[in-house]
Amino acid sequence: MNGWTGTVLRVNLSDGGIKREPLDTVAARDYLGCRGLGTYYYIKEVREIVDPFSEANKIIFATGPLTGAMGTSTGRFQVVTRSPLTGTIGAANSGGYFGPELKYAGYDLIILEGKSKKPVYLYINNGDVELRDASAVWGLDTHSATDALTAETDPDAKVTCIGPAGERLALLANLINDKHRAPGRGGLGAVMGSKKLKAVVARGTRGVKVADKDAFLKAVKESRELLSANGVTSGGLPAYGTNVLVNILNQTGALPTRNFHEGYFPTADKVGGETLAAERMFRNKGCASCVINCGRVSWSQGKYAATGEGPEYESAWAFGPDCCVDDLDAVNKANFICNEYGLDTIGMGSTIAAAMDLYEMGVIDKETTGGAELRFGDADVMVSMVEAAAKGTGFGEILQHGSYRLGEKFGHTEVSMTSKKQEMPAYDPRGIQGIGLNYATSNRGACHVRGYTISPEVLGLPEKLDPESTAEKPAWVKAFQDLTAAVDSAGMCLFTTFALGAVPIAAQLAAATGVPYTGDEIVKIGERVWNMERLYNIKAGFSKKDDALPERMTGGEPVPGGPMQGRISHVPQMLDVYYEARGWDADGVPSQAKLKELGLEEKLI
Amino acid sequence: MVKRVLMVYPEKCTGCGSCELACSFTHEGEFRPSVSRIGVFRFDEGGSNVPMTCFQCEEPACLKVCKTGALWRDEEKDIVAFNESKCIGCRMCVMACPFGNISYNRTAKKASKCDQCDGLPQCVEFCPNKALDYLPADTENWNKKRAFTDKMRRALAEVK
Amino acid sequence: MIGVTIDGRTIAVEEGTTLLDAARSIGIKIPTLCHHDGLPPDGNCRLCAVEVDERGRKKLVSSCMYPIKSEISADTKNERVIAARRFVVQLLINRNPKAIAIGELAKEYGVVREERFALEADLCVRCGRCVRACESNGTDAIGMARAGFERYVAAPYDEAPESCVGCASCAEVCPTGKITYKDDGLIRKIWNRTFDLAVCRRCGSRYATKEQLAHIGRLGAANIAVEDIDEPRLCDKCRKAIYTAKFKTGS
Amino acid sequence: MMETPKLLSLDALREYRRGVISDGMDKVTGIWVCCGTGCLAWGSAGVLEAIKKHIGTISADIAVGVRCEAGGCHGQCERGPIVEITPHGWVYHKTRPQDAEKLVRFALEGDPASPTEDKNPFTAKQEKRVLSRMGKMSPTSITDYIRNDGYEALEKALGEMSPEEICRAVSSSGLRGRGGGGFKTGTKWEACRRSKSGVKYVLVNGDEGDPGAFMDRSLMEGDPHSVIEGLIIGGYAMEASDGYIYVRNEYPQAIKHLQKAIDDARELGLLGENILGTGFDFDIAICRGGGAFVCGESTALMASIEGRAGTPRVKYIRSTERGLWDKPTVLNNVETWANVPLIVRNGAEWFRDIGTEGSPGTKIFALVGKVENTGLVEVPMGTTLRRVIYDIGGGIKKKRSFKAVQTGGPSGGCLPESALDIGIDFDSLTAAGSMMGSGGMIVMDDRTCMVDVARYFIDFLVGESCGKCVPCREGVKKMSLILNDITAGRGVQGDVETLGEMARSLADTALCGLGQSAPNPVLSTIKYFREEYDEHVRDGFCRAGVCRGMFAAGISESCVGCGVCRKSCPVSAINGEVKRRHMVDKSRCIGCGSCFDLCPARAITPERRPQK
Repeated sequence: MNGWTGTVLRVNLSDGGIKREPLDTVAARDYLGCRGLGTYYYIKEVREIVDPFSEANKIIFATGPLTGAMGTSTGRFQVVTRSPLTGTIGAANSGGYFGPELKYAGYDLIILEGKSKKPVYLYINNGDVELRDASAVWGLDTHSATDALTAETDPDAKVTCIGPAGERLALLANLINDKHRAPGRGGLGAVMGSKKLKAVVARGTRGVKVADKDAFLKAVKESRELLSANGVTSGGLPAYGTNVLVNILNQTGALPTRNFHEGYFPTADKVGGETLAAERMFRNKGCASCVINCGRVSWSQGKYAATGEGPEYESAWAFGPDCCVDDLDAVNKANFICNEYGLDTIGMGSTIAAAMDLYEMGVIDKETTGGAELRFGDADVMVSMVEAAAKGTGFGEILQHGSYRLGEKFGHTEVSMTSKKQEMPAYDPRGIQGIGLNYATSNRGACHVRGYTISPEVLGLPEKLDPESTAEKPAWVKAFQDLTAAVDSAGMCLFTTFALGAVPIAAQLAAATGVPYTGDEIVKIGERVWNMERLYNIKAGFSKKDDALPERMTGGEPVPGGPMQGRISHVPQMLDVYYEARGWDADGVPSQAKLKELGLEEKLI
Repeated sequence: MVKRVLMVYPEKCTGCGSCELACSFTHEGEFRPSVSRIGVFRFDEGGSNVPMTCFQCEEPACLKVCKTGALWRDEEKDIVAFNESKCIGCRMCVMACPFGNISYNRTAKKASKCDQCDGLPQCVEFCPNKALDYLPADTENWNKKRAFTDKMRRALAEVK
Repeated sequence: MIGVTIDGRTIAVEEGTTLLDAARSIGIKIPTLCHHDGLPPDGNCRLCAVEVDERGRKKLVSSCMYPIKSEISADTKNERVIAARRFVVQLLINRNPKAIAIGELAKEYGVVREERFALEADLCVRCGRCVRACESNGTDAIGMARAGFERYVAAPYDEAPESCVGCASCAEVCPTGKITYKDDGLIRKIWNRTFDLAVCRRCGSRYATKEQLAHIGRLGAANIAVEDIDEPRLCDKCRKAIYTAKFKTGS
Repeated sequence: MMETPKLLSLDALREYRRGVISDGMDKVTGIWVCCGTGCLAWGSAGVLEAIKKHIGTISADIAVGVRCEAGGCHGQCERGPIVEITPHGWVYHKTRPQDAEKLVRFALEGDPASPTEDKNPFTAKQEKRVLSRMGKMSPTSITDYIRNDGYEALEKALGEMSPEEICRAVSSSGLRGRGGGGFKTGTKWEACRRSKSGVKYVLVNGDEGDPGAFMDRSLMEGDPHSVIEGLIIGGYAMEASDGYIYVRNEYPQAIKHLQKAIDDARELGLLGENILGTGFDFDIAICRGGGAFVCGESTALMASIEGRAGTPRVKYIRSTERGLWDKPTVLNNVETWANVPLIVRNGAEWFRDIGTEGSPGTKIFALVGKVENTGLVEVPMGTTLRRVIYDIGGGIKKKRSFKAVQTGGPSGGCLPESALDIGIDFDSLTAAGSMMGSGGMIVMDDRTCMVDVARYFIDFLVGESCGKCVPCREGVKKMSLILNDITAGRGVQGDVETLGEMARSLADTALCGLGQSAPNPVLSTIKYFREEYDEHVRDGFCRAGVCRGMFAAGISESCVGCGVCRKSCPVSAINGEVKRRHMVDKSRCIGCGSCFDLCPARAITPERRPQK
């Protein structure tokens, strides 16, 4: 096949069965790959809403038709399962080199089902696939496990694994691939842990073919030109990484600070991308086939001395401003620990911020925390809490499951800055209206990469919108959510959308697959994916009431100072307009007409 | 024809592998790093990523052991040229190249090496970071290239 | 340069260019079997026959060996040529019905195996590419034994050939898959010989026989010392992976 | 005997030759006991010994007038041991040791019968030029050779002619290669002479491989210097410095005599550096071949000399440009080389005097098969087949009728009665569907099955094919399968057509001359004896009574009732009373043919088997 490999790998962890199946090419045409196709397969395969940790749950690794090809930043893959953190569909996207390697091994999807009794890892070497004993690596951090597994298999193999956090079923557990990349959020690492699956190791030496070579190169060159003409993708991101946003958001007044009590952090620059690049960075790094190269190979020093990669802006924010920490070494160290132990950085930082909130509220004290004084701004405490959560020791045993469980535990869920129990990332919904609506309506709980309206609302791409306006936001949120779903499903990096609209992306897809996709069609695919996810969530019991932000955002606490002083989020007001824009009824349920339009009327759910 | 040298700047390489993809696509018609004639070696932490491809040696070890005339010095293009149709798959060149810069393609049953795309190296064309460049072979560039290969040679001596 | 007309198209080629190369250069496909660009031509399969007109004298020649030395014209697909090729393919498919390459030729030339002459089926077409490859490598381990219909490829006295280094070039150039080799764990089996494979100490790949490494060392590859063939070694890729790691920048 | 000096100049050679010729030995009566391979087999060594012994018994002053030594081949080997007495030219056949006394007496006192060659019909009608010295001198004596005009041509060539002139002489003589190809020797020589190379080679093809042919062997055994002299002249004419004589190992005496001749010539200064002070360097080495038929093919022969397997190579570049070790090379066969001194000595005009316009000179044939007289026959080109077979050969044995003559060796063709009046030369034989080849001539009578003949030759070639090229290796084998089917009664409709098509394709596609000419026996037998093929395939009948089971014996009225056939029949199919005509139960006759040759009345002939 072109674009796709045409092969699905099914691995049953309960009985060790391994099967190769042909790809459902009709579904592939309609859902592309990665997030869309992975979710489609998940829903098809797991007919009921199941406990994420049950044997009946499955976890799917999915590549997209562009993964592994020389598209613009098309080194992505997706992990799909039901999120134990939110209970929604969980789909997590990651770059690095693992996705392409899986594709080169010859697979579009790996369906992992059942549960192993003892720790195992899956080794895929092209056509040779085996489940191997993982007792020697069980308990190892992600870096040691990756080294051990490549030594045991092939030095060129690529590894996606879980750390101790996932093994302990921590709800903030991430998978980690290529040591420094994470299919993050939703606690999907815990699902791997519940299946006693330490890692998937891939080695592939096959190739990815495209349908029209000349057209593909032409499309790629055109997209590359757009990307290199764009200041964000050709300047800001390669030079300073995503962390370039710290100062920008702070200046906007929408840099959530002190667990979202505030929107401005005076010393934010100390943990920003410019400082990182100047003082703690070896060089930048790219994922497979990346033309942006926003990755940071970095270090921390002093008492936090370590090396690693990152942090991304949201990670830096979570351990920095959200905890009122302005020590870059502490932020870097916390970030490195999360990668090594397999934890979600946004969730982790925000949970520590919530714990600090509780501490300062007096709800918890040193006795509860095991002696730590959880005060905002205390870098040492922040790092030690990350360590505790990473290892699941002391107070960390509670923190590792996220802020909602923390709040629940102490009867104060209002400190949990979450939507659908997942922590909101680094953009204050009170100062930026669109992103708030996106958080509330995101199908996997609060998430910036489900509809990154920051692009128009802050960066002015593709056009500048007033962050405070609400009228046009529902339509923009929908458009961004749909395009994102399409880009995620193609196997392309979301960051390309700073410069690329649907048309050049569709051109790459069409040339690669031979399916004559147009810009409109891929946006439609994105919408189909979005509605499919929504249907799953509805079946899982989610409804309009869950499309909400913490009360602190929607009137409870207007921004106390800074450029956005006094602002609140207007999500409740925008929600109905959003539903309408989506063709959903007043309760947020997709209409039959919409489902028919999207070809979803066949009862998928 | 202006002679050119293919320059490698590891310090600029982000490890994205676009060169491998462009190379395999040009030569094999598919995106397949495993058969690329250029290979990126990626290192964590302080190490540079190093794109490695044939140095087009002036006295190539590979040529010395090739008995079918599949390899030869094309002085006009200043490369170690390879005629795939003359290769009998003996793999002697693969083992003889001290740098490991010529490889064996199991599918084609032939050796495979960089031919600088006949003057338009696609790896250079698609490198987004200018970690690869194709420059006129003037003295300065020659010296730079030689310095690079000498550095590799020294590194190699440590490995054996 | 000499003008040569092939199938009505005139091109200029350098003196001594073979007709096969000249035809190929203008995209005219001539079937070959025993020909290999890297080996001395032998002209034994006769498949590449074309008709040459040398000043009015028409004759069939093996295009793989026919050097263009004067202005001639050639026809690569006239009736006589096709008949000659059909004749050859017929004989080949009778003897080598299971060889895929021959099967394809038979299909192309519309011949089927004649059961009446179906003697013992064989994969070997006696093209001698293996023998020539072995000669090229300077190992001379195999040759043609017996004559006529009984001719076959063999090591001297049908014993395990001493000078074989297990490079498997013979198998790689075999057009029909008659010659095979098997890598099984740490050994390679070919020509009734068992070779120890050198194992890469990093990736564990078995990338060559020790005898071949020694042979390359003797041919003058500086990186292989014949005396320490048994030392743990690195394959080409891993050697690269290790020494490039020493190329540090930054910090 | 004269001392053998080292001759350092042309004058010295002239002087030396004069000395040899005038040493009086020509006055001595010579008794030459043929010790060629054929006569040796008849026991000529015993005859020689007996004569020598007898000479030892006579008084010395008488004995000095007679000389007895081993001589060369007369060509009529079936009548050996042959003794010739010179200078009278008396030839004695089938001699025995007990004839020694008589022969010595004849030598000393004369033989009233005077059995000169012109009294022997076999030799009388020949024109012996190349064979002129054969049997009349010692092949191992260089002085004998010189006494018989030997090395006069060399003296002339080196002394009076430039290389160009020699080549021109050879060209204008019209000499054509006697090995089979019939290529103009002069053309080859001129091409080689023009090739610019520091190293050139001249080669003698002594790899005589045709079954029954032995003219080259006889020459090499009986007159080795004539070949060597030709080769030295050739080397000089083409400016080659090395000559090789490729002789099959099965010819030990030829090798021995050639080696002796080379050594003697070298000792005399006719080989080596600066020959006769002319500045010309040349030497000769013998190369022994393994006896593969295909090694007679020029490229295979050269490969063999180079030490590689003797298989032919595709050659689109002439040997005169790139031959042995890729150097300009001229390869001629033994007989061709032996003609060279004759041409140089006597001139091109003399040579052209006889023979035909297109094929001047004489040609030696090995006449074998069903003729009364077999042996080597040297006749002018253009002599008719009839003259050779009937006048020289004495007609068909046992007065049977002639059916065919096969010329040109295994790759030649079979010609029928109607072709008997063809004058033999290169072109006429080719036109008739056969070829000259190296001069094999096999006569067949009516008891010869032509399909079986084709089968025999094809099977011979199956065995002799080197197997290098597909058409010959697989194609000749396939033809053999068909022919064996036909001769075993398993032929099917269309087989003859298939054979014809294959023969044409094979001629078109085979790599070397052997394969290209391999189908000739098939093509020519189909051309002239198609009916026999059809009878085999259609009727299951072999009219010659050769193919087993494909005929039944029939007894004619001339049966005398002797009962020999009845007794010999293995299946008791013949019945009859003594002195009464016998009858064959054809349903029982298995067609073994054993009764045919036993019948004294020649009353048994092959007949069709009853249809089942």
